[in-house]
Amino acid sequence: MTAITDPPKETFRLSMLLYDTRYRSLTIQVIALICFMLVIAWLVDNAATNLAALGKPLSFGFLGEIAGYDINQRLIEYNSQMTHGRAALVGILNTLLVALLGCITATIIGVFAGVLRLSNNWIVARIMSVYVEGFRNVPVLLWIVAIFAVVSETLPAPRAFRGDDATAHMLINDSVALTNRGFYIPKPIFESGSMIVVLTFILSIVGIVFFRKWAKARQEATGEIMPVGWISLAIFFLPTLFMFYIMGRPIVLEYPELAGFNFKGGIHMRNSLIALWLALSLYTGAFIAETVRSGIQAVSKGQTEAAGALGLRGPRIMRLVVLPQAMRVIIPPMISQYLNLTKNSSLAIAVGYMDATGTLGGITLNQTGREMECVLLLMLFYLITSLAISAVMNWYNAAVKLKER
Amino acid sequence: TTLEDVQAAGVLKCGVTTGLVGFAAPDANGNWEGFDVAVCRAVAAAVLGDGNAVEFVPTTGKTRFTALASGEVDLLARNTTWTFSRDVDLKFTFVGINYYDGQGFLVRKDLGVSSAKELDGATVCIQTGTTTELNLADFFRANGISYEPVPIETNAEAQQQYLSNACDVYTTDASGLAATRATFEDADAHMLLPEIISKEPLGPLVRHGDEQWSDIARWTLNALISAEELGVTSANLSEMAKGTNNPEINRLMGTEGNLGEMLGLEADWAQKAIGVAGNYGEIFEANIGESTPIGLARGLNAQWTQGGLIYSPPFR
Amino acid sequence: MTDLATDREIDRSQMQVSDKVAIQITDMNKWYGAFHVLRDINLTVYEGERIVICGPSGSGKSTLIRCINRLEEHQKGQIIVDGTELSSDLKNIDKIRSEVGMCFQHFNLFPHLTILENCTLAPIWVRKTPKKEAEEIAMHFLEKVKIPDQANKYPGQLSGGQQQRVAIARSLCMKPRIMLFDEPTSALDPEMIKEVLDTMIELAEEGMTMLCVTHEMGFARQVANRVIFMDAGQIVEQNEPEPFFNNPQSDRTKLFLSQILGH
Amino acid sequence: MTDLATDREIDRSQMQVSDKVAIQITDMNKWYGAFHVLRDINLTVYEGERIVICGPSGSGKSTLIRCINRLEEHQKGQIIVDGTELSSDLKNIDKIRSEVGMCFQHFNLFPHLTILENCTLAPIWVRKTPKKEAEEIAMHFLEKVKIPDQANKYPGQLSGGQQQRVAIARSLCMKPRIMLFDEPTSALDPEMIKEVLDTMIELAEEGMTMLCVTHEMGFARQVANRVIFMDAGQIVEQNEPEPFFNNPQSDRTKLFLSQILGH
Amino acid sequence: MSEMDMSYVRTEMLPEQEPPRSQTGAAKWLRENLFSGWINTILTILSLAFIALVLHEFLPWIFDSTWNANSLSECREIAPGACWAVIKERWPQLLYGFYPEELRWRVNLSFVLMLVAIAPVLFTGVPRKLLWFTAAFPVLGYWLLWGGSLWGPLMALAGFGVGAGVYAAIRPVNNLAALIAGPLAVVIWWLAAAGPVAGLLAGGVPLMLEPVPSSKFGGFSLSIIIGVTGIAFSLPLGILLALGRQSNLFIVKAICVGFIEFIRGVPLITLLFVASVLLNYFLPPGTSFDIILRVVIMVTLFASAYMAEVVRGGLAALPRGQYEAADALGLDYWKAQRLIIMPQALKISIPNIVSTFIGLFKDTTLVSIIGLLDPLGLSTAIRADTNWNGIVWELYGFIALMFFIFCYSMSRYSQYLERKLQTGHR
Ligand SMILES: Nc1ncnc2c1ncn2[C@@H]1O[C@H](COP(=O)(O)OP(=O)(O)OP(=O)(O)O)[C@@H](O)[C@H]1O
Ligand SMILES: Nc1ncnc2c1ncn2[C@@H]1O[C@H](COP(=O)(O)OP(=O)(O)OP(=O)(O)O)[C@@H](O)[C@H]1O
Ligand SMILES: [Mg+2]
Ligand SMILES: [Mg+2]
Repeated sequence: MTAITDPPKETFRLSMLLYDTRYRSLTIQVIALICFMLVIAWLVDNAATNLAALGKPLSFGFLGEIAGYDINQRLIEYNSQMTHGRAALVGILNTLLVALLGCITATIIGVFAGVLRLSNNWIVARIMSVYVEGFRNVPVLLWIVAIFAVVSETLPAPRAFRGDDATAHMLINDSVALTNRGFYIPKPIFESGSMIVVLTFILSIVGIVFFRKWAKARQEATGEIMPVGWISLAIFFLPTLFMFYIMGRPIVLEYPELAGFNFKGGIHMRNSLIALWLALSLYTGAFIAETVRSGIQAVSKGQTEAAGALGLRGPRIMRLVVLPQAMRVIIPPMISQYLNLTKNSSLAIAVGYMDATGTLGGITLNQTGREMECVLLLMLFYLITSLAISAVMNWYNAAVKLKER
Repeated sequence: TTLEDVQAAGVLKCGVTTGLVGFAAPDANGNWEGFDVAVCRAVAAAVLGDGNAVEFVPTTGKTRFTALASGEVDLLARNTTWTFSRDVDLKFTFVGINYYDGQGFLVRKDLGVSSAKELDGATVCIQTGTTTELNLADFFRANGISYEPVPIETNAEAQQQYLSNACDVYTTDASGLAATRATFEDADAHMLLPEIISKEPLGPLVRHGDEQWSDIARWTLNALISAEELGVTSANLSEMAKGTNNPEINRLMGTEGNLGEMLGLEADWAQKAIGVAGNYGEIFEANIGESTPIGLARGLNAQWTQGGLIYSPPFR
Repeated sequence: MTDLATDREIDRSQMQVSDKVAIQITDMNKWYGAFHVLRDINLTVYEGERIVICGPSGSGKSTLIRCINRLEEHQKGQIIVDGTELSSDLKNIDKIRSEVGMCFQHFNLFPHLTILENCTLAPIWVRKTPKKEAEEIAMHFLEKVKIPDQANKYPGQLSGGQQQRVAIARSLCMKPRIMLFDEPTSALDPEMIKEVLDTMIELAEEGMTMLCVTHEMGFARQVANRVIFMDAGQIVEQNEPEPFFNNPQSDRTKLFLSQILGH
Repeated sequence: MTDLATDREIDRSQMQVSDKVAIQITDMNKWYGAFHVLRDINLTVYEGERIVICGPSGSGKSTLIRCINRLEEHQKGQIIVDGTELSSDLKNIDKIRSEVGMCFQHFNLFPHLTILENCTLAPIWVRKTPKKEAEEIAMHFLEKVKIPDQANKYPGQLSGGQQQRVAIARSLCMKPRIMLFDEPTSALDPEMIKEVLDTMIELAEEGMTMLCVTHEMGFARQVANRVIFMDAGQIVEQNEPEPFFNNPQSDRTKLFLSQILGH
Repeated sequence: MSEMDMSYVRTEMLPEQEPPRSQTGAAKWLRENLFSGWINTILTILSLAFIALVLHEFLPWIFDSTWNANSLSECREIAPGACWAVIKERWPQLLYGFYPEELRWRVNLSFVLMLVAIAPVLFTGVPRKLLWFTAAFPVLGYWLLWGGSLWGPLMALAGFGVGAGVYAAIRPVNNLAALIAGPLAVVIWWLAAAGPVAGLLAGGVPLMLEPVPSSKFGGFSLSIIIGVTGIAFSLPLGILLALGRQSNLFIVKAICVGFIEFIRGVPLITLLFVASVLLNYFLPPGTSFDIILRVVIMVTLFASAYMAEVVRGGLAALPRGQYEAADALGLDYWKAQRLIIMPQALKISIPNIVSTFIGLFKDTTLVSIIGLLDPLGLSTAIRADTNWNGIVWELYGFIALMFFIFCYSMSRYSQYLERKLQTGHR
């Protein structure tokens, strides 16, 4: 046996920075950091120099200046004498509005189309394939402008509703007007006493929650299964309706009426909103349809068969076995579709919908010439929105992860 | 300097709109045509001797100033309103005015409106990215009436919205309105309201800081205007170039004096500029004048001698 | 073939076959499109019988089993289960399905539910058993298949053999009178096959009526009181295990047995 | 346990053990996070030795093997391979890796390369051997593992046993002085196990220093000149095969052997 | 029970029978696919009505149309339907932009060559040698499209060769120095030497093509140029980002994650705003470069973030054993990546890369918002022509159709690949 001598203790040598795994990673990171900082510093320095040369150093003071332009759709109080900051806020809210509406309808459309695409009705399945492929393979911007054009060209103008020989008529008992300037729908006006009705409504919702809990407990105890859906539906409507009549109909609808150039009263959903909403929903819906289809297909046929063999029936198999499994597959890509929809809503600019890109990144940018600040703020807003949505997604993913060995 | 850069490149980079009837649009062969385009070509001819040595850069309302400031274009001829802040704050030099415009309103005749003040509650299509929104807001505010603004990015879209009756009124510069109206199938069913709610002097502009370059642009434009005033047309240009007994024409043609040299150009620079498409009046007539489908009358844009505002400082 | 089950003493006398008919199939035919999968099947199964079905791949064994609880539809002939005829009447189908349990080759457990929930799902929603009671029943059968301690795990956390035993327990929770098995062991490793076969043998001992598609000949010898050999969609031969294995009549059966046993 | 290797006469006298140290492990400790996987490992391997490591699952056998060629980092103690200490110095690591070959349980062949390319990859890129020469070497070793005719196929086209033999050949192409095997046969079917063990026995005969984690006790008996038993991250017992199997000292070893042999 | 004789042997086999009527033929198909149950029947009738309605609306418009006219008003006089004359007059523009007519063969040629260049990437049957052509194609394509001297782009490419040469030369002496000198040499070459050398060489052998300025580019060729360069250049960048994201070096990982999440978190349009109005601010005063180039840079950055995620997916699909085997054989990190990991990871990722490309190609329409004349931008310009003022559907329809054909065939291709990989892999 040869004796093993201790190897000499190492002293630090420069080459260890490169060859010693312990220092090597440190070296690389420090170099990366330095390079990164240098690049950032270079960019910032250039920007500062350039902006200074143009005489407009980075400053967000313009947000406090008078905007001077009007915005047609505003969810909060706004007029042309308010500030650019306020205008940006109006735009941001408009973005969130169309994103929210879009996500809801895209989900509905997508789920329908996805399920119908799996339908055993050949024609329906084919129509849905055409819809899905058609929308997925044509740019969304084209859809937005095209649908905008459809809405404004095919629907009648308000003037067509006028006079005795009107060529267009309002729908549903003269309460809804579909015009090429948008849709006018009745608006609820809350009069005195309406609080009670609203309260009843809220209570019914609470009631539904409790009823469901009770029904579940009862089922667990006695095994009896109640028609929870129908009863919930009844609780949802009946007490409120009852209260509504008891209180002497305190909520009245303000109907849109033709006055002057336009309809007045009611809620006006502008055609830019409608076109954008529709285009985004249909476009994203096509993607969601694919997600839904593959999600349902991901649940193997054996699961349905096993449930059937146990004696479960169609809708219950869907609710208890297929959907819970499909959801895990469907939800994550669906949320990233929501993300895409939100980002695509920035194309509102093509149809004059005054979202964040239209106000902050559009007119404000043009009027003030503050490109740097406006674009930065715009990016920041979208970034925060996206991160918030992905946070929800990550949370969901973690929550439903299948347990495996 | 810009002049040297342009001469070295052999081509003038000129910013225009992405498409506005009569002012700038590409034809089927990709040749740009229009009133603004003619200014670009004239400057190119003056500087490079060739009216086709222009690279047209389509710009939007948002990108136009950046394009000019960053040197992406050497000259911006994109019906841009000369305002204080653009001149002073954004640091551009407007070299003159090639079209006196003002914001107007286009409506259908059967709307039964004869004045903009009767537009209470109307839906108004606006082309964004210009001074239009501000003027509009001010006008309606000042008159205490309400309106519903519909902002649209491009003229083509706005026109479509107006025609399909999605808005009652279309507002933009009156020249644009007239041009748009002219292309309607039933142009007679539409009219411009009498109110012009703003001054919109449109002109080409260059960057601050290169006086030689701004002088070239300014005096090329002036040469076109003077040519009309002095009766120099594309038809009689070669004749005039031989020399006349009007010393101002001679100076313009470069047969007398050394104006070209002072600009750093050749003596016949103005001749070449005028040679591209004729004088100001000819350009006007060819692109937007009454003989074209656009059919704009000279109006304010007539020579000062004809009661208009078009006026060139003397060449001397 | 593995003969893993043979180390266990089976008390055949326990397994009583009554003369009540459990399943009666008469002249049943089935087509997939133009393909004739099952031809003139005639089969009577008495209560308490344990029938093993074997035959080459594609001979229609699975299809036959699946027709019995209407996972597939037959086009001609009659299937009567426990006195109820299988037709497209939904009520009959429901009735039959709650009386017939089925185990699949790939277990088909519900991965999003725990073992216990897998077992209580059908009793709660089909039989309308109160939850507590359903859980007790489930635990009872889980004990029977020897995995009560896994009750709160998810299927993904179990081995294949354990999963198949859960699948059996899940079917048993519906207290079926007839159990169908479609190659319950063919997706399993040898050690796990033994676990599952043991469980099935126990069931057989208790007198459960069973139809089992399997190639475990050891199991067939040990528990079946009839072996059915199918080929090309027909029942070619049936007999008690001993004569079936030792003295097959049909040439096809001989060929099949020589392949499967000689291997 | 399969004893597939025993039908071959081994000439043990051929397998010479020198007194030069190949691997010296002193007081080595390793943690995964807070989990102490290897505790105070002391092991000296002489050149030409064939060592079999066994022990219950999770006892740290793989981890020990992987520490020797630095696929895992140890936190305390010393590992000296062929006179070079394993430290975080990249040069030493490179040196050791080119002297130590390793075979994995799942072969880990590169599926996008042919068998020949798999074998020549490291010689060409690490040893900078000319391609032609590398191919000659590769063919030599492929012949040795008896699959020269598969050289131009892709790993996916080979059976498990063939793949494992390719993996061995691939390691040999780097002309390592020490070979490490981590359960090389446990992912294989019984017939294939034999092929691979035969190859390993041949290697052993040629005097290759080998460390092998395996539960093939027949193999251990036949070729090992030392068997090491590990449990809970420690070396519990080591001895020559005969005394190890026939007369284990520690209770844990006895328990383990009874399970693994009696089963 | 034993008294019952259960034994039974079939003596002769039953023949296969014709299925009952209800099991075959059109009737069965109709019943199963269209009229199985009343819900289905209603759906079928509704669908048929819908199809009839759509066809009734569109067929006359599409076919009662005019192909020969010089302006919209002329069209309207001839036929009430679509005015395809605009397409007939403007399709070269929609395809090539303002690219000079007599030079369009260069665009065609470069697209054909592009197909040749991507063939070895997409199809495994193509000889591997073609990959060299793929590597050289960016230079060739650039030269064909923009014209000018071939030496410029060639010298830029040569920079990599110079870098590699310097690295190889110094490496035997000192590894550290080589690592620094290599990249440095590339930069120095590009900044100082490439131009003059190119000039010198051009003096000798001109290799000139008539230059075409960026402003002449437009239409679908512009979309394809932006899309293809975006993808091509984002691939290496995406690989680096993906590796960075997987790396255990904290700072590198943080930078990569930050970059990827930032890009994926903002809409492309804001990045295009950056390209059109901000990018110049971030460069040294006085630099100004082509808007198309700027857009391509932003699009490349945009695509690279998505590409990084795609590649990461491919990396995640690789078993750990591959890394370990590479390690055990003594391959270093970069060699392992290049020889073992990337070839496999990229192959798995190809379907997703194709999907990313489709998305990117569709997104190129957004450049119309910043004033580039892609097909959609051109449609605005065409409508500004006095002759075609007011035309809408014909242009949109044509553009949509072109995009559909392109994207649909790509997506079919990627589905085919996915299927092929599913069965063919391992
Ligand atoms: N849904 C179906 N559509 C058409 N043909 C089918 C269908 N299911 C099964 N078949 C065919 O019917 C025949 C019988 O199938 P079955 O699954 O009953 O065979 P099997 O005897 O169970 O075979 P294995 O031992 O392989 O499970 C096979 O030829 C099969 O291809
Ligand atoms: N990357 C890791 N991180 C944390 N713990 C690990 C890791 N790898 C292995 N372990 C743990 O270290 C212990 C020893 O693992 P090792 O793989 O060495 O066991 P083994 O003896 O090879 O077992 P087997 O016979 O199952 O292969 C085990 O408890 C294992 O759970
Ligand atoms: Mg079967
Ligand atoms: Mg191990």
